[in-house]
Amino acid sequence: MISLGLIPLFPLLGCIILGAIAVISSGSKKGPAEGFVGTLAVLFPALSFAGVALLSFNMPEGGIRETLCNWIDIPMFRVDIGFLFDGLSRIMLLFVTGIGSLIALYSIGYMHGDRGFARYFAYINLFLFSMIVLVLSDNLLLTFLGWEGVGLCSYLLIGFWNKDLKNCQAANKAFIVNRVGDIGFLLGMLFLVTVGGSAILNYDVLSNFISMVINGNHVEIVVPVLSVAGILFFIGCTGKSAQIPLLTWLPDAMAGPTPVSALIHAATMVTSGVYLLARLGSMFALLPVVLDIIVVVGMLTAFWAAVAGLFQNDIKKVLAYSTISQLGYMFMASGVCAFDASIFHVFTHAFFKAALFLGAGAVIHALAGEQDMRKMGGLLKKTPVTACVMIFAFLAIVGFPGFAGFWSKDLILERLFMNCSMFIPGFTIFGHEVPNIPLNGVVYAVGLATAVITAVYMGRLIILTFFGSYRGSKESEEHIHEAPAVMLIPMVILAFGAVFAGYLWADSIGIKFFAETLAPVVGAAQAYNTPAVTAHLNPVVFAVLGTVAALLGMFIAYKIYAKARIPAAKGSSAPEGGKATWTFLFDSIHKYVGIIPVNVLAWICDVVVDKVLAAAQWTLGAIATILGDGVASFQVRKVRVQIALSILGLIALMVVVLLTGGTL
Amino acid sequence: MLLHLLVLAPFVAAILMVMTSKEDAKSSSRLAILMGIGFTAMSVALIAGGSVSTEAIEWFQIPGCKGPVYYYLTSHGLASWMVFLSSGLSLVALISARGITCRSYRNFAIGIFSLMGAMNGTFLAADAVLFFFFFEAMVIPAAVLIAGFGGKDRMKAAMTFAIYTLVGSAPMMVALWYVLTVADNSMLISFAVAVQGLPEGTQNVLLGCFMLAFLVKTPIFPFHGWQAITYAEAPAPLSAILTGAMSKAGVFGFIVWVLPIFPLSMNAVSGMMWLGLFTAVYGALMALRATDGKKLLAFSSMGHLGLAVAGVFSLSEAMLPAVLVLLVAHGISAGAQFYLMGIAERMTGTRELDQLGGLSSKNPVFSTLFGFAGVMALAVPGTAGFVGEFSVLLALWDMGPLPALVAGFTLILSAAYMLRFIQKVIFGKAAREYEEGRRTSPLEGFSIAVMLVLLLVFGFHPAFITNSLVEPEATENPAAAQVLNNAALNNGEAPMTEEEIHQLDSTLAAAGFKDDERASIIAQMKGDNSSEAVTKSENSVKETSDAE
Amino acid sequence: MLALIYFIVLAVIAVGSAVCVLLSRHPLYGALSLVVSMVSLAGIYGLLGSPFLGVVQIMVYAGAIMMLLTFVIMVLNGARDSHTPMFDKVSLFVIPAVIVLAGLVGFALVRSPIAFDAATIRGSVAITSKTLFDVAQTGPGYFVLFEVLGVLLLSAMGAAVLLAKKRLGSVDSEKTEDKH
Amino acid sequence: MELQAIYVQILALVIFAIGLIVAVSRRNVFFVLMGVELALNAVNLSFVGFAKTLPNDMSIVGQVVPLFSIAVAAAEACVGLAMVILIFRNRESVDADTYSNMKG
Repeated sequence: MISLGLIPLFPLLGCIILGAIAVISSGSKKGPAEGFVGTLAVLFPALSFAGVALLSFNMPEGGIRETLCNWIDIPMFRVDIGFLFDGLSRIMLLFVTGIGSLIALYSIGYMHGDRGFARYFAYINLFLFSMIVLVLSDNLLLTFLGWEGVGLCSYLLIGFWNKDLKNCQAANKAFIVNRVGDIGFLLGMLFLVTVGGSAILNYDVLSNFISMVINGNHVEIVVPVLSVAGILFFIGCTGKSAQIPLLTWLPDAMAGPTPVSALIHAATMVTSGVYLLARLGSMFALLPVVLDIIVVVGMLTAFWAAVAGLFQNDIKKVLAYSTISQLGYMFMASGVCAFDASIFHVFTHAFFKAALFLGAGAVIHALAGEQDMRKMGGLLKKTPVTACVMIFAFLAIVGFPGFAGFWSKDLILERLFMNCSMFIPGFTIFGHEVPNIPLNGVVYAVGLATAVITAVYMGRLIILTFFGSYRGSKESEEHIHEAPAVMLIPMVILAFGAVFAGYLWADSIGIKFFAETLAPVVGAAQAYNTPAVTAHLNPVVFAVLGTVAALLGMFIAYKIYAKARIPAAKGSSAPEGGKATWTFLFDSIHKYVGIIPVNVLAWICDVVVDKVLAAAQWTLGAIATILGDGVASFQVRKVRVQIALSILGLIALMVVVLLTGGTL
Repeated sequence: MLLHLLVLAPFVAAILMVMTSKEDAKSSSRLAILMGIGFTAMSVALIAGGSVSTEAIEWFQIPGCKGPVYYYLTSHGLASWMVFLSSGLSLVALISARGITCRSYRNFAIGIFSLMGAMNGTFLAADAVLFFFFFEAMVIPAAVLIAGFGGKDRMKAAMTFAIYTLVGSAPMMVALWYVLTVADNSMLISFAVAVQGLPEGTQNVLLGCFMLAFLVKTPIFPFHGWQAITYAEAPAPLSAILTGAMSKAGVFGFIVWVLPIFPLSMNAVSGMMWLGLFTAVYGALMALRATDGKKLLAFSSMGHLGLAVAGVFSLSEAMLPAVLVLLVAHGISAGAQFYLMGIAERMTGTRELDQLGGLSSKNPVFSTLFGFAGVMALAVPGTAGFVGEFSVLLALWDMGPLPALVAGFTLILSAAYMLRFIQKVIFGKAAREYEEGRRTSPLEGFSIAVMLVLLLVFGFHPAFITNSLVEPEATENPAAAQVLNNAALNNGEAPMTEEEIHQLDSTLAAAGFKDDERASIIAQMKGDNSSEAVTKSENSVKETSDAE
Repeated sequence: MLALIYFIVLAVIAVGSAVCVLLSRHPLYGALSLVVSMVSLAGIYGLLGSPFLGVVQIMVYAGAIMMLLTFVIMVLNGARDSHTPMFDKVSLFVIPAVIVLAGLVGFALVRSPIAFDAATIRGSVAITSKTLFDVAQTGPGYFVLFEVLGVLLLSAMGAAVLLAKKRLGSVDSEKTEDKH
Repeated sequence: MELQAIYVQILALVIFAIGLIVAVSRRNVFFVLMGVELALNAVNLSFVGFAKTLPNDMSIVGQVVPLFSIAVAAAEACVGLAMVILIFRNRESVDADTYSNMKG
């Protein structure tokens, strides 16, 4: 059995070696040999994946725990560096390292000829290290290390092409917005520490603590503090997983290389919020208020982002909003304590969204950097493999029966209806007693509507990109080519995943492998919350409704976009008018709530307070100088006169001494 | 012996440098760097060796005071790390200065060595007058170096710096003198005992005088007027030392001299904490608007040190390790950033952020270091900065969620300005054409890389730092036990004379007793009517020593 | 009685030659008068019972210092000063002021009860040197002071050589400009 | 009539006064120096005079201190004359009133 410490160690080694290569080769004209660097870059994630796979097959029931060493040890606070490998981290690790390796492979083709080839892979390896630490750690503080680490790598990779300041600004935005969330995470940890000392940051201790609370009927006592902690953790999750209100960074993050968008901003990093909720599931299960907030936020995010996805012209932006929307689904599921369903959706989403992004990357690659969908079209014949991959992934994301997305999304919608216990409290109006109005139907309906919109905007993407006729310039048409094999292989593998990943938990045909894996971790939390709808409903009803929604959306997309004349692309691919208002709604909120007040404060400090202080200081100085000048003017030019004057002073002193008899 | 060497040998080194050739910068720099390495090695040995003290040597007698002034050095975890910072940063400064001031390297090295000696003295002095002596002595070489090697406005900067800091500590001198006339001698304990005996109004005035000196040195809002211009105009290696080691003298003073001596009211404590937090926010906001790279770093330092001061006055149990880690982390990372900014200035000839940019494509090695250092300053987990800031947050949490929230806010702001800084300096395209100056030399790059790696090491294993604060149990020490027995025998007899008490005190100190323990033992020995005051002082001393 | 007579004689010579210093026009004459005054003061030291001090006074003051002074006066040819008046407005103010001051101090002195002590020690060479150098008896204070003085004299000599060697930079350049 | 301690002090006072007058009222820098020396001598005399009013070991102090003061005076004269030479070379004048470089 290999040590758990090895799994993050491999990418870390890779990062160090590749970083060293990048720095050493930076002086030379040609750059390092791409074959060598590429091999190293794929080797380390692949080794790590192999390690995870090996561990997965031999995992004992309760998981593997391993404490490496002590990390921080100060009075009142002690945290170890330790790893926990259980059902949840197993699944996360498998797809993180697996997809990570695939995307590293894909990147060899995508980044071919880039000056920062080695640097790019150093970052990718660093990212994988952080992500592995995030999901493998056995305590919150170490998770936080990974949490900020992935944020840092995201920053580095968004701003990878740093000659363009726009990319840098997008990167800065991503990091700062994430920082806001991270502070929530940090303060959440502090709240937890007040409840149970630093040991409670360990996940095992935490869940023991929670079960102790439940068994001892102390729930009412701890819930207020835990609720605050829960909300703070949730703020952290909204930052990392791009939920309302901290979602503005994700669309901008598309400035990075496309494989990065696939790996970090679709498949892995952004789902760490969902992971954290599942990890802390036992705690969240106690906090109905927080759960309701999560549902509402997830619902609003899913719907808002789906609509925003309709308005985008940039192929990557569509996928970005789609990601936000799908993350909204996952949060909704978490909000009704369906943590296994949310992780399942994370899992399937990772496949189909990564496939979509890589496909988009291949398209962009084929079109020499063109990202505006209005200038594409008819690529089905020119790049058939890419098109097939994307169409499979498309079917998966809209929830076409049998594809991966169908199983997971269906499960989430079902759980939403069954478990959502939100209600409007009963009230009295005109003497009538109105009973509690349950809201599970509303939540379910919004989820379903979002599924329809998802099918519409994804259908639009596929139609605009692959069908119709090519709308770009003539000379660019001749250069269109299929991607090299090194890029196609990962795409095809991911497309397989997009089709078949759902069969790990196909409720309708009785496969529950996924649920069983997760049960030891999140089972207790899910059992704590009783379903709102106790009547038994046939799951087939939900499946049919979901299928109808998908088909309806695809039909609408076909009706609108297949025949419509596409407006000629003018300049920027950004949406305009009302579409822009909707898209940049949260950007403007951030601007008025965050950026402008801080700038005004900074202005006050700089221009008012500091100048006033400086003036005060210089006034004091000036007074001293003036006084000094005044005294200096007593100084007569002739030395002798001065001595004469001092003799006079002596006389005066003498007289005083004599008059007082020396007793003064 | 090590203590004497660390304090006095830098001055000897400065004299040695006087004898080297003025023109031949190469050979004199080699000598200087070798000596710098020696001092750094000694400071590491000091950390490894744990707490030690020298014999208390009578130095001189101030007329009107009861006891003499001692030349008495002692090291504890906090002090030895500060000494490490001052020696290590001086070493890097000596290395880095080869590129910046080759004109009269010798004079620069003389200044750096005397500054290092004064700083080491400040951190190691166990006698109040000795401490004050070195505290003031630090200013002079620094001001001379600024005036000699600074930027365009160097004379103004040097004057502002010297006058501001000297005026700031002038009240402290008066207070010191006043306490000396009351106290038995100039040691910490007798100070504490003496101050406890004074009426409350006097105590407050004295406290204010002490505070002012440290507030100016740190600097804390509103006494930061000297800082931006000084750090900006000083040569970059010196700025690094100023922020990395010298400004720590302020925080050090709060911990070692203010907290044990003065019984602080709750209002004063929370007031200072909020002042520190306000400084943290203020520094961050000012850094957001700064247009000069070095000024940005100056305000960033101010913010971090504000956070450290807030941490000190949280008076939490975790305060001392938290603040120590924060100080060490900030010392190294801010130092590295100043050096890097100095290199950027050397290469491009400007430090205006709008005029910089595009270095990442022109000079990748430099930019890698620069970006790395920036990331370190962001307090990303895994770096020492994170451990420091997180534990300070933890300490602040003792005072309630609001201070921690404000501290968290400063973390967000620090991310904002630091990213802007990185972007402006190394990303994008060069804002203007310029003749490229000397690039990073391998030795420079290596030394800065070592600093950054140190930050990582401390980030993953902060026990290197925090363990130095854990003292071995005093009673296990046989020598100490014997002293205690002797003292117990002596107890029934006539009250001890001042000399005897002093002897006892230094023996106890040598045996590894902490200040408050010594104070209480001596109070027992005296058996006079001041015992009540002593117990009071014990309580106030306790907070700090507990944290130790 | 005899002592008083000697004292009066010496005092008159000392004061008289001091007045000569005040009134002489040429510094060389002033210097010679000063030597006379110092020698007579040396006599008074001897009269008071400090013969060693008197001898040192003659050797160092009247000998070395005044020799140096006269030498410099002759080298610089200080007689060139003849056109500036001996006294001016300041002098008219200073002389009465100093006299008043001296009067006041003298008034205070006269009222103070001081008298010679019979048990006083004669400051012979043996006693003085014992005081200075017998560290075991009188402690290291005088000895250290003595050594410090030696260093002081040495450094004064060095400083004098350095000073007398070079010109003032600024004035120098002014002058060279004038010449051109 | 015996020699009284006060006579010595009066003599010292008179010589001091004359020295002061010489130092301040004469403009020739050599006279200034000589006046200072005269005043110093007077102070030495005063020292010895007072020493003789003390008994035993205490009296020796007053006889040793003038020794040091003479030595210091020698150093002072040495440096002072060097400065006079330096200034004279630059100013071509021994008039103390023309020396006003140091005026701020």
